[in-house]
Amino acid sequence: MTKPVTILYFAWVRERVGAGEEEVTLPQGVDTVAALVAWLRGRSPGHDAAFASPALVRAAVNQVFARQDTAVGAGDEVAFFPPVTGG
Amino acid sequence: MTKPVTILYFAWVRERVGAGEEEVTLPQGVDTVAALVAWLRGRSPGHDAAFASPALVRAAVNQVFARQDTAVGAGDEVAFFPPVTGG
Amino acid sequence: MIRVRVQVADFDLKEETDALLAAAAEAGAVASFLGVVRSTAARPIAALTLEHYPAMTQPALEAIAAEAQRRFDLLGCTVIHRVGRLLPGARIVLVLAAARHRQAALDGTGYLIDWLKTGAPFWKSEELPDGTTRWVEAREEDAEASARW
Amino acid sequence: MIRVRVQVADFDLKEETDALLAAAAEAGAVASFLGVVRSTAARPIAALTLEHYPAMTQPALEAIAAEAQRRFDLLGCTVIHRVGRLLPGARIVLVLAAARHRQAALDGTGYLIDWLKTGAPFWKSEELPDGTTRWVEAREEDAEASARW
Repeated sequence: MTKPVTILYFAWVRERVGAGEEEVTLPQGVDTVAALVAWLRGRSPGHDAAFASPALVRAAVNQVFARQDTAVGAGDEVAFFPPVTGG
Repeated sequence: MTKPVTILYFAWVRERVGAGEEEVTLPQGVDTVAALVAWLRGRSPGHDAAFASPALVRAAVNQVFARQDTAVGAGDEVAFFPPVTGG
Repeated sequence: MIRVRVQVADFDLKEETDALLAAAAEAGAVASFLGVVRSTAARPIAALTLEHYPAMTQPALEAIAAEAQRRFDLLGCTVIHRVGRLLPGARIVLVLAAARHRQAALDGTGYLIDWLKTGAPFWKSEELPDGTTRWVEAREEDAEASARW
Repeated sequence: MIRVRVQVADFDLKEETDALLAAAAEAGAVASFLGVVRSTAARPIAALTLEHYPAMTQPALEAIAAEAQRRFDLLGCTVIHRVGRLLPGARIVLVLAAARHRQAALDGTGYLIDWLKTGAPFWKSEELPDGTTRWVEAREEDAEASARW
Protein backbone atom coordinates (compact mmCIF):
# COMPACT_ATOMS: atom_id res chain seq x y z
CA MET A 1 0.00 0.00 0.00
CA THR A 2 1.36 3.45 -0.97
CA LYS A 3 0.76 6.13 1.65
CA PRO A 4 -1.46 8.96 0.41
CA VAL A 5 -0.31 12.53 -0.14
CA THR A 6 -2.07 15.30 1.80
CA ILE A 7 -2.89 18.32 -0.35
CA LEU A 8 -3.72 21.66 1.29
CA TYR A 9 -5.15 24.74 -0.43
CA PHE A 10 -5.13 28.30 0.86
CA ALA A 11 -6.74 31.66 0.02
CA TRP A 12 -8.24 31.88 -3.48
CA VAL A 13 -6.71 28.58 -4.51
CA ARG A 14 -8.80 26.99 -1.74
CA GLU A 15 -11.89 28.87 -2.87
CA ARG A 16 -11.52 27.74 -6.47
CA VAL A 17 -10.84 24.11 -5.58
CA GLY A 18 -13.77 24.21 -3.17
CA ALA A 19 -11.92 22.48 -0.32
CA GLY A 20 -9.05 23.23 2.03
CA GLU A 21 -7.65 19.72 2.19
CA GLU A 22 -7.78 16.38 0.41
CA GLU A 23 -5.86 13.13 0.46
CA VAL A 24 -4.81 11.60 -2.83
CA THR A 25 -2.81 8.54 -3.88
CA LEU A 26 -0.37 9.54 -6.57
CA PRO A 27 -0.29 7.53 -9.78
CA GLN A 28 3.03 6.31 -11.14
CA GLY A 29 5.10 9.12 -12.65
CA VAL A 30 3.61 11.97 -10.60
CA ASP A 31 6.73 12.74 -8.59
CA THR A 32 7.29 16.52 -8.77
CA VAL A 33 5.26 19.62 -7.90
CA ALA A 34 4.78 20.35 -11.62
CA ALA A 35 3.54 16.81 -12.36
CA LEU A 36 1.22 16.95 -9.36
CA VAL A 37 -0.29 20.23 -10.57
CA ALA A 38 -0.91 18.79 -14.03
CA TRP A 39 -2.55 15.72 -12.52
CA LEU A 40 -4.66 17.71 -10.02
CA ARG A 41 -6.07 19.90 -12.84
CA GLY A 42 -7.86 16.85 -14.19
CA ARG A 43 -9.73 16.16 -10.94
CA SER A 44 -12.47 18.82 -11.32
CA PRO A 45 -13.26 22.10 -13.08
CA GLY A 46 -12.52 23.84 -9.77
CA HIS A 47 -9.04 22.32 -9.63
CA ASP A 48 -8.51 23.28 -13.24
CA ALA A 49 -9.54 26.90 -12.52
CA ALA A 50 -7.29 27.08 -9.46
CA PHE A 51 -4.23 26.22 -11.54
CA ALA A 52 -5.26 28.07 -14.70
CA SER A 53 -2.36 30.52 -14.25
CA PRO A 54 0.41 28.33 -12.84
CA ALA A 55 2.72 31.31 -12.34
CA LEU A 56 0.28 32.67 -9.74
CA VAL A 57 0.30 29.55 -7.59
CA ARG A 58 3.07 28.83 -5.11
CA ALA A 59 3.74 25.50 -3.40
CA ALA A 60 5.26 24.13 -0.22
CA VAL A 61 6.28 20.53 0.36
CA ASN A 62 6.32 19.44 3.99
CA GLN A 63 5.98 23.07 5.12
CA VAL A 64 8.93 24.35 3.11
CA PHE A 65 8.55 26.60 0.07
CA ALA A 66 9.03 24.47 -3.06
CA ARG A 67 9.72 24.91 -6.76
CA GLN A 68 8.10 23.29 -9.78
CA ASP A 69 10.79 20.60 -9.84
CA THR A 70 10.71 19.81 -6.12
CA ALA A 71 10.16 16.08 -5.52
CA VAL A 72 6.82 14.88 -4.18
CA GLY A 73 6.23 11.38 -2.81
CA ALA A 74 4.01 9.20 -0.67
CA GLY A 75 3.35 10.61 2.79
CA ASP A 76 4.23 14.19 1.89
CA GLU A 77 2.13 17.23 2.73
CA VAL A 78 1.89 19.53 -0.30
CA ALA A 79 0.29 22.96 -0.06
CA PHE A 80 -0.78 25.30 -2.87
CA PHE A 81 -1.49 28.98 -2.39
CA PRO A 82 -1.15 32.44 -3.98
CA PRO A 83 1.92 34.59 -3.31
CA VAL A 84 1.90 35.44 0.38
CA THR A 85 0.61 38.81 1.63
CA GLY A 86 1.30 38.88 5.34
CA GLY A 87 3.02 41.51 7.44
CA MET B 1 25.26 101.86 25.80
CA THR B 2 26.03 98.62 23.94
CA LYS B 3 23.87 95.68 25.02
CA PRO B 4 25.90 92.82 26.52
CA VAL B 5 26.32 89.40 24.94
CA THR B 6 25.18 86.37 26.94
CA ILE B 7 27.67 83.51 26.83
CA LEU B 8 26.58 79.98 27.78
CA TYR B 9 28.84 76.98 28.37
CA PHE B 10 27.84 73.31 28.40
CA ALA B 11 29.35 69.95 29.40
CA TRP B 12 33.13 69.94 29.80
CA VAL B 13 33.44 73.43 28.34
CA ARG B 14 31.31 74.62 31.27
CA GLU B 15 33.43 72.64 33.73
CA ARG B 16 36.68 74.11 32.44
CA VAL B 17 35.38 77.69 32.37
CA GLY B 18 33.95 77.15 35.84
CA ALA B 19 30.58 78.76 35.06
CA GLY B 20 27.56 78.00 32.93
CA GLU B 21 26.75 81.56 31.95
CA GLU B 22 28.24 85.01 31.88
CA GLU B 23 27.43 88.39 30.36
CA VAL B 24 30.15 90.28 28.55
CA THR B 25 30.38 93.52 26.63
CA LEU B 26 32.28 92.96 23.42
CA PRO B 27 35.18 95.25 22.61
CA GLN B 28 35.43 96.83 19.18
CA GLY B 29 36.43 94.26 16.49
CA VAL B 30 35.11 91.19 18.26
CA ASP B 31 32.33 90.46 15.77
CA THR B 32 32.59 86.76 14.88
CA VAL B 33 32.58 83.46 16.77
CA ALA B 34 36.31 83.04 16.08
CA ALA B 35 37.13 86.54 17.38
CA LEU B 36 34.96 85.96 20.45
CA VAL B 37 36.79 82.70 21.23
CA ALA B 38 40.17 84.42 20.95
CA TRP B 39 39.01 87.20 23.24
CA LEU B 40 37.37 84.85 25.80
CA ARG B 41 40.61 82.85 26.12
CA GLY B 42 42.24 85.89 27.73
CA ARG B 43 39.63 86.13 30.49
CA SER B 44 40.97 83.35 32.75
CA PRO B 45 43.11 80.21 32.72
CA GLY B 46 39.85 78.21 32.78
CA HIS B 47 38.58 79.95 29.66
CA ASP B 48 41.93 79.36 28.02
CA ALA B 49 41.80 75.64 28.87
CA ALA B 50 38.24 75.32 27.59
CA PHE B 51 39.25 76.57 24.16
CA ALA B 52 42.70 74.96 24.07
CA SER B 53 41.57 72.67 21.22
CA PRO B 54 39.28 74.92 19.19
CA ALA B 55 38.32 72.06 16.87
CA LEU B 56 36.65 70.30 19.81
CA VAL B 57 34.38 73.21 20.69
CA ARG B 58 31.16 73.90 18.82
CA ALA B 59 29.12 77.10 18.97
CA ALA B 60 25.56 78.28 18.57
CA VAL B 61 24.45 81.87 18.08
CA ASN B 62 20.91 82.64 19.20
CA GLN B 63 20.18 78.89 19.52
CA VAL B 64 21.32 78.02 15.99
CA PHE B 65 24.49 76.02 15.29
CA ALA B 66 27.16 78.45 14.13
CA ARG B 67 30.53 78.39 12.37
CA GLN B 68 33.77 80.18 13.18
CA ASP B 69 32.86 83.04 10.84
CA THR B 70 29.27 83.46 12.07
CA ALA B 71 28.63 87.08 13.10
CA VAL B 72 28.23 87.93 16.78
CA GLY B 73 26.88 91.22 18.04
CA ALA B 74 25.34 93.08 20.97
CA GLY B 75 22.32 91.29 22.50
CA ASP B 76 23.16 87.89 21.07
CA GLU B 77 23.18 84.64 23.03
CA VAL B 78 26.30 82.63 22.18
CA ALA B 79 26.77 79.07 23.45
CA PHE B 80 29.92 76.96 23.46
CA PHE B 81 29.93 73.17 23.93
CA PRO B 82 31.57 69.89 22.84
CA PRO B 83 30.18 67.92 19.90
CA VAL B 84 26.70 66.74 20.92
CA THR B 85 26.12 63.20 22.21
CA GLY B 86 22.37 62.83 22.60
CA GLY B 87 20.06 60.13 21.33
CA MET C 1 16.13 35.27 22.73
CA ILE C 2 13.72 34.71 19.87
CA ARG C 3 9.99 34.86 20.52
CA VAL C 4 7.54 34.16 17.72
CA ARG C 5 3.76 34.00 18.11
CA VAL C 6 0.80 33.65 15.76
CA GLN C 7 -2.41 34.55 17.52
CA VAL C 8 -5.96 35.83 17.21
CA ALA C 9 -5.61 38.07 20.26
CA ASP C 10 -4.22 41.59 20.29
CA PHE C 11 -0.81 42.30 21.84
CA ASP C 12 0.61 45.02 24.08
CA LEU C 13 3.57 46.97 22.77
CA LYS C 14 4.88 47.98 26.16
CA GLU C 15 4.64 44.49 27.67
CA GLU C 16 6.44 42.99 24.71
CA THR C 17 9.18 45.59 24.77
CA ASP C 18 9.69 45.17 28.50
CA ALA C 19 9.86 41.37 28.13
CA LEU C 20 12.37 41.64 25.31
CA LEU C 21 14.59 44.07 27.22
CA ALA C 22 14.41 41.95 30.38
CA ALA C 23 15.91 39.06 28.41
CA ALA C 24 18.41 41.15 26.42
CA ALA C 25 21.08 42.20 28.89
CA GLU C 26 23.46 44.83 27.51
CA ALA C 27 20.93 46.08 24.97
CA GLY C 28 21.17 49.78 24.17
CA ALA C 29 18.53 49.94 21.45
CA VAL C 30 15.15 48.46 20.59
CA ALA C 31 13.57 49.19 17.24
CA SER C 32 10.06 48.15 16.35
CA PHE C 33 7.59 47.94 13.53
CA LEU C 34 3.86 47.90 14.10
CA GLY C 35 1.47 47.25 11.21
CA VAL C 36 -2.18 48.30 11.49
CA VAL C 37 -5.23 47.68 9.32
CA ARG C 38 -5.47 50.61 6.96
CA SER C 39 -8.72 51.96 5.59
CA THR C 40 -8.56 55.19 3.62
CA ALA C 41 -11.11 57.62 2.26
CA ALA C 42 -9.97 56.71 -1.25
CA ARG C 43 -10.07 52.98 -0.60
CA PRO C 44 -12.22 52.18 2.43
CA ILE C 45 -12.46 48.66 3.78
CA ALA C 46 -14.80 47.24 6.40
CA ALA C 47 -12.43 44.55 7.66
CA LEU C 48 -9.33 42.53 6.84
CA THR C 49 -9.16 38.77 7.36
CA LEU C 50 -5.83 36.99 7.69
CA GLU C 51 -5.62 33.32 6.78
CA HIS C 52 -2.47 31.28 7.35
CA TYR C 53 -0.97 27.80 7.08
CA PRO C 54 -0.69 26.81 10.73
CA ALA C 55 1.78 23.93 10.40
CA MET C 56 4.15 26.10 8.39
CA THR C 57 3.73 29.57 9.90
CA GLN C 58 5.52 29.05 13.19
CA PRO C 59 8.62 27.37 11.69
CA ALA C 60 8.73 29.91 8.85
CA LEU C 61 8.66 32.82 11.31
CA GLU C 62 11.24 31.15 13.53
CA ALA C 63 13.57 30.68 10.58
CA ILE C 64 13.22 34.34 9.56
CA ALA C 65 13.81 35.49 13.15
CA ALA C 66 16.84 33.23 13.57
CA GLU C 67 18.37 34.59 10.38
CA ALA C 68 17.77 38.20 11.51
CA GLN C 69 19.31 37.42 14.89
CA ARG C 70 22.40 35.93 13.23
CA ARG C 71 22.88 38.58 10.56
CA PHE C 72 22.51 41.62 12.77
CA ASP C 73 23.89 40.09 15.97
CA LEU C 74 20.65 40.90 17.75
CA LEU C 75 20.36 40.35 21.48
CA GLY C 76 16.77 39.29 20.97
CA CYS C 77 13.78 39.70 18.70
CA THR C 78 10.03 39.28 18.86
CA VAL C 79 7.58 38.61 16.04
CA ILE C 80 3.83 38.56 16.70
CA HIS C 81 1.42 38.13 13.80
CA ARG C 82 -2.32 38.15 14.25
CA VAL C 83 -4.75 36.05 12.21
CA GLY C 84 -8.53 36.16 11.79
CA ARG C 85 -10.86 39.08 11.09
CA LEU C 86 -9.55 42.54 12.04
CA LEU C 87 -11.22 45.93 11.86
CA PRO C 88 -9.63 49.15 10.52
CA GLY C 89 -7.05 50.50 12.95
CA ALA C 90 -6.44 47.11 14.56
CA ARG C 91 -2.86 45.98 15.11
CA ILE C 92 -1.81 43.20 12.70
CA VAL C 93 1.85 42.60 13.25
CA LEU C 94 4.62 43.57 15.66
CA VAL C 95 8.34 43.19 15.14
CA LEU C 96 10.87 44.11 17.83
CA ALA C 97 14.64 43.88 17.60
CA ALA C 98 17.03 44.53 20.50
CA ALA C 99 20.71 45.18 19.89
CA ARG C 100 23.75 46.78 21.45
CA HIS C 101 23.61 49.71 19.04
CA ARG C 102 20.96 51.44 17.02
CA GLN C 103 21.85 50.48 13.46
CA ALA C 104 21.61 46.73 14.15
CA ALA C 105 18.23 47.21 15.84
CA LEU C 106 16.91 49.27 12.93
CA ASP C 107 18.29 46.93 10.27
CA GLY C 108 17.03 43.85 12.10
CA THR C 109 13.55 45.36 12.24
CA GLY C 110 13.57 46.23 8.54
CA TYR C 111 14.80 42.76 7.62
CA LEU C 112 12.15 41.05 9.75
CA ILE C 113 9.20 42.99 8.37
CA ASP C 114 10.42 42.73 4.77
CA TRP C 115 10.72 38.95 5.07
CA LEU C 116 7.45 38.57 6.96
CA LYS C 117 5.79 40.09 3.92
CA THR C 118 7.32 37.67 1.45
CA GLY C 119 8.47 34.60 3.36
CA ALA C 120 5.67 33.65 5.73
CA PRO C 121 2.42 31.90 4.72
CA PHE C 122 -0.22 34.55 5.41
CA TRP C 123 -2.92 35.76 3.05
CA LYS C 124 -5.05 38.85 3.43
CA SER C 125 -8.65 39.18 2.29
CA GLU C 126 -10.33 42.58 2.31
CA GLU C 127 -13.99 43.04 3.08
CA LEU C 128 -15.36 46.08 1.27
CA PRO C 129 -18.11 48.33 2.65
CA ASP C 130 -20.63 46.66 0.30
CA GLY C 131 -19.89 43.25 1.80
CA THR C 132 -17.91 41.83 -1.11
CA THR C 133 -14.45 40.43 -0.43
CA ARG C 134 -11.26 40.36 -2.45
CA TRP C 135 -7.86 38.82 -1.91
CA VAL C 136 -5.01 41.29 -1.52
CA GLU C 137 -2.46 40.83 -4.29
CA ALA C 138 1.23 40.43 -3.56
CA ARG C 139 3.24 43.49 -4.54
CA GLU C 140 6.32 43.30 -6.72
CA GLU C 141 8.01 45.92 -4.53
CA ASP C 142 7.68 43.66 -1.48
CA ALA C 143 9.67 40.96 -3.25
CA GLU C 144 12.28 43.56 -4.18
CA ALA C 145 12.43 44.83 -0.60
CA SER C 146 13.24 41.41 0.83
CA ALA C 147 15.62 40.58 -2.00
CA ARG C 148 17.82 43.60 -1.22
CA TRP C 149 18.97 42.17 2.14
CA MET D 1 1.19 65.84 13.83
CA ILE D 2 4.60 66.49 15.34
CA ARG D 3 5.09 66.02 19.06
CA VAL D 4 8.44 66.82 20.66
CA ARG D 5 9.17 66.70 24.38
CA VAL D 6 12.25 67.05 26.56
CA GLN D 7 11.57 65.78 30.05
CA VAL D 8 13.01 64.29 33.23
CA ALA D 9 10.13 61.82 33.57
CA ASP D 10 9.93 58.41 31.93
CA PHE D 11 7.48 57.79 29.06
CA ASP D 12 5.11 54.98 28.11
CA LEU D 13 5.63 53.35 24.73
CA LYS D 14 2.06 52.13 24.37
CA GLU D 15 0.48 55.45 25.35
CA GLU D 16 2.68 57.34 22.92
CA THR D 17 1.98 54.92 20.09
CA ASP D 18 -1.77 55.05 20.70
CA ALA D 19 -1.71 58.85 20.80
CA LEU D 20 0.26 59.01 17.55
CA LEU D 21 -2.05 56.57 15.77
CA ALA D 22 -5.16 58.38 17.05
CA ALA D 23 -3.91 61.53 15.32
CA ALA D 24 -2.61 59.80 12.17
CA ALA D 25 -5.68 58.71 10.24
CA GLU D 26 -4.90 56.39 7.33
CA ALA D 27 -1.64 55.20 8.91
CA GLY D 28 -0.71 51.61 8.12
CA ALA D 29 2.68 51.53 9.83
CA VAL D 30 4.39 52.84 12.93
CA ALA D 31 8.11 52.32 13.41
CA SER D 32 9.92 53.19 16.60
CA PHE D 33 13.32 53.49 18.15
CA LEU D 34 13.88 53.23 21.89
CA GLY D 35 17.29 53.98 23.37
CA VAL D 36 18.16 52.68 26.84
CA VAL D 37 21.11 53.29 29.19
CA ARG D 38 23.60 50.56 28.46
CA SER D 39 25.97 49.13 31.05
CA THR D 40 28.01 46.11 30.04
CA ALA D 41 30.22 43.65 31.86
CA ALA D 42 33.17 44.94 29.84
CA ARG D 43 32.32 48.59 30.47
CA PRO D 44 30.01 48.96 33.45
CA ILE D 45 28.56 52.32 34.37
CA ALA D 46 26.66 53.35 37.49
CA ALA D 47 24.58 56.07 35.83
CA LEU D 48 24.31 58.34 32.83
CA THR D 49 23.52 62.06 33.16
CA LEU D 50 22.11 64.01 30.24
CA GLU D 51 22.68 67.75 30.12
CA HIS D 52 21.08 69.94 27.47
CA TYR D 53 20.66 73.53 26.28
CA PRO D 54 17.04 74.21 27.14
CA ALA D 55 16.42 77.25 24.96
CA MET D 56 17.79 75.44 21.91
CA THR D 57 16.71 71.83 22.44
CA GLN D 58 13.01 72.16 21.73
CA PRO D 59 13.40 74.19 18.50
CA ALA D 60 16.25 71.91 17.34
CA LEU D 61 14.14 68.80 17.85
CA GLU D 62 11.14 70.43 16.19
CA ALA D 63 13.22 71.33 13.16
CA ILE D 64 14.55 67.76 12.87
CA ALA D 65 11.04 66.32 13.24
CA ALA D 66 9.58 68.74 10.68
CA GLU D 67 12.27 67.77 8.17
CA ALA D 68 11.60 64.04 8.75
CA GLN D 69 7.87 64.61 8.31
CA ARG D 70 8.43 66.46 5.04
CA ARG D 71 11.02 64.08 3.57
CA PHE D 72 9.23 60.84 4.27
CA ASP D 73 5.67 62.18 4.02
CA LEU D 74 4.99 60.99 7.56
CA LEU D 75 1.46 61.18 8.95
CA GLY D 76 2.94 62.03 12.33
CA CYS D 77 6.02 61.63 14.48
CA THR D 78 6.95 61.78 18.14
CA VAL D 79 10.31 62.53 19.73
CA ILE D 80 10.79 62.27 23.49
CA HIS D 81 14.23 62.81 25.00
CA ARG D 82 14.90 62.51 28.70
CA VAL D 83 17.43 64.61 30.61
CA GLY D 84 18.95 64.27 34.08
CA ARG D 85 20.48 61.28 35.83
CA LEU D 86 19.43 57.85 34.54
CA LEU D 87 20.32 54.37 35.77
CA PRO D 88 21.34 51.40 33.58
CA GLY D 89 18.35 50.00 31.71
CA ALA D 90 16.43 53.29 31.91
CA ARG D 91 14.77 54.60 28.75
CA ILE D 92 16.57 57.65 27.31
CA VAL D 93 14.92 58.46 24.02
CA LEU D 94 11.88 57.45 22.00
CA VAL D 95 11.25 58.12 18.33
CA LEU D 96 8.00 57.12 16.62
CA ALA D 97 7.09 57.63 12.96
CA ALA D 98 3.67 56.88 11.47
CA ALA D 99 3.21 56.54 7.73
CA ARG D 100 0.93 55.01 5.14
CA HIS D 101 3.47 52.31 4.31
CA ARG D 102 6.29 50.59 6.11
CA GLN D 103 9.36 51.94 4.33
CA ALA D 104 8.52 55.57 5.08
CA ALA D 105 7.93 54.73 8.75
CA LEU D 106 11.25 52.85 8.99
CA ASP D 107 13.22 55.51 7.11
CA GLY D 108 11.62 58.30 9.12
CA THR D 109 12.62 56.58 12.34
CA GLY D 110 16.20 56.04 11.17
CA TYR D 111 16.49 59.66 10.05
CA LEU D 112 15.13 60.98 13.34
CA ILE D 113 17.45 58.99 15.59
CA ASP D 114 20.51 59.66 13.40
CA TRP D 115 19.87 63.40 13.55
CA LEU D 116 19.01 63.39 17.24
CA LYS D 117 22.51 62.05 17.81
CA THR D 118 24.24 64.79 15.85
CA GLY D 119 21.88 67.75 15.59
CA ALA D 120 20.38 68.29 19.03
CA PRO D 121 22.18 69.91 22.00
CA PHE D 122 22.47 67.01 24.46
CA TRP D 123 25.61 65.85 26.25
CA LYS D 124 26.08 62.59 28.12
CA SER D 125 28.23 62.14 31.17
CA GLU D 126 28.93 58.64 32.48
CA GLU D 127 29.30 57.87 36.15
CA LEU D 128 31.64 54.91 36.66
CA PRO D 129 31.27 52.39 39.48
CA ASP D 130 34.15 54.07 41.34
CA GLY D 131 32.25 57.39 41.37
CA THR D 132 34.36 59.19 38.78
CA THR D 133 32.61 60.75 35.80
CA ARG D 134 33.59 61.21 32.19
CA TRP D 135 31.98 62.93 29.24
CA VAL D 136 30.95 60.63 26.42
CA GLU D 137 32.80 61.52 23.25
CA ALA D 138 30.99 62.10 19.97
CA ARG D 139 31.55 59.28 17.49
CA GLU D 140 32.68 59.88 13.94
CA GLU D 141 30.29 57.19 12.73
CA ASP D 142 27.32 59.14 14.12
CA ALA D 143 28.25 62.12 11.97
CA GLU D 144 28.54 59.80 8.98
CA ALA D 145 25.17 58.21 9.75
CA SER D 146 23.33 61.52 9.70
CA ALA D 147 25.28 62.78 6.69
CA ARG D 148 24.10 59.86 4.53
CA TRP D 149 20.46 61.04 4.54
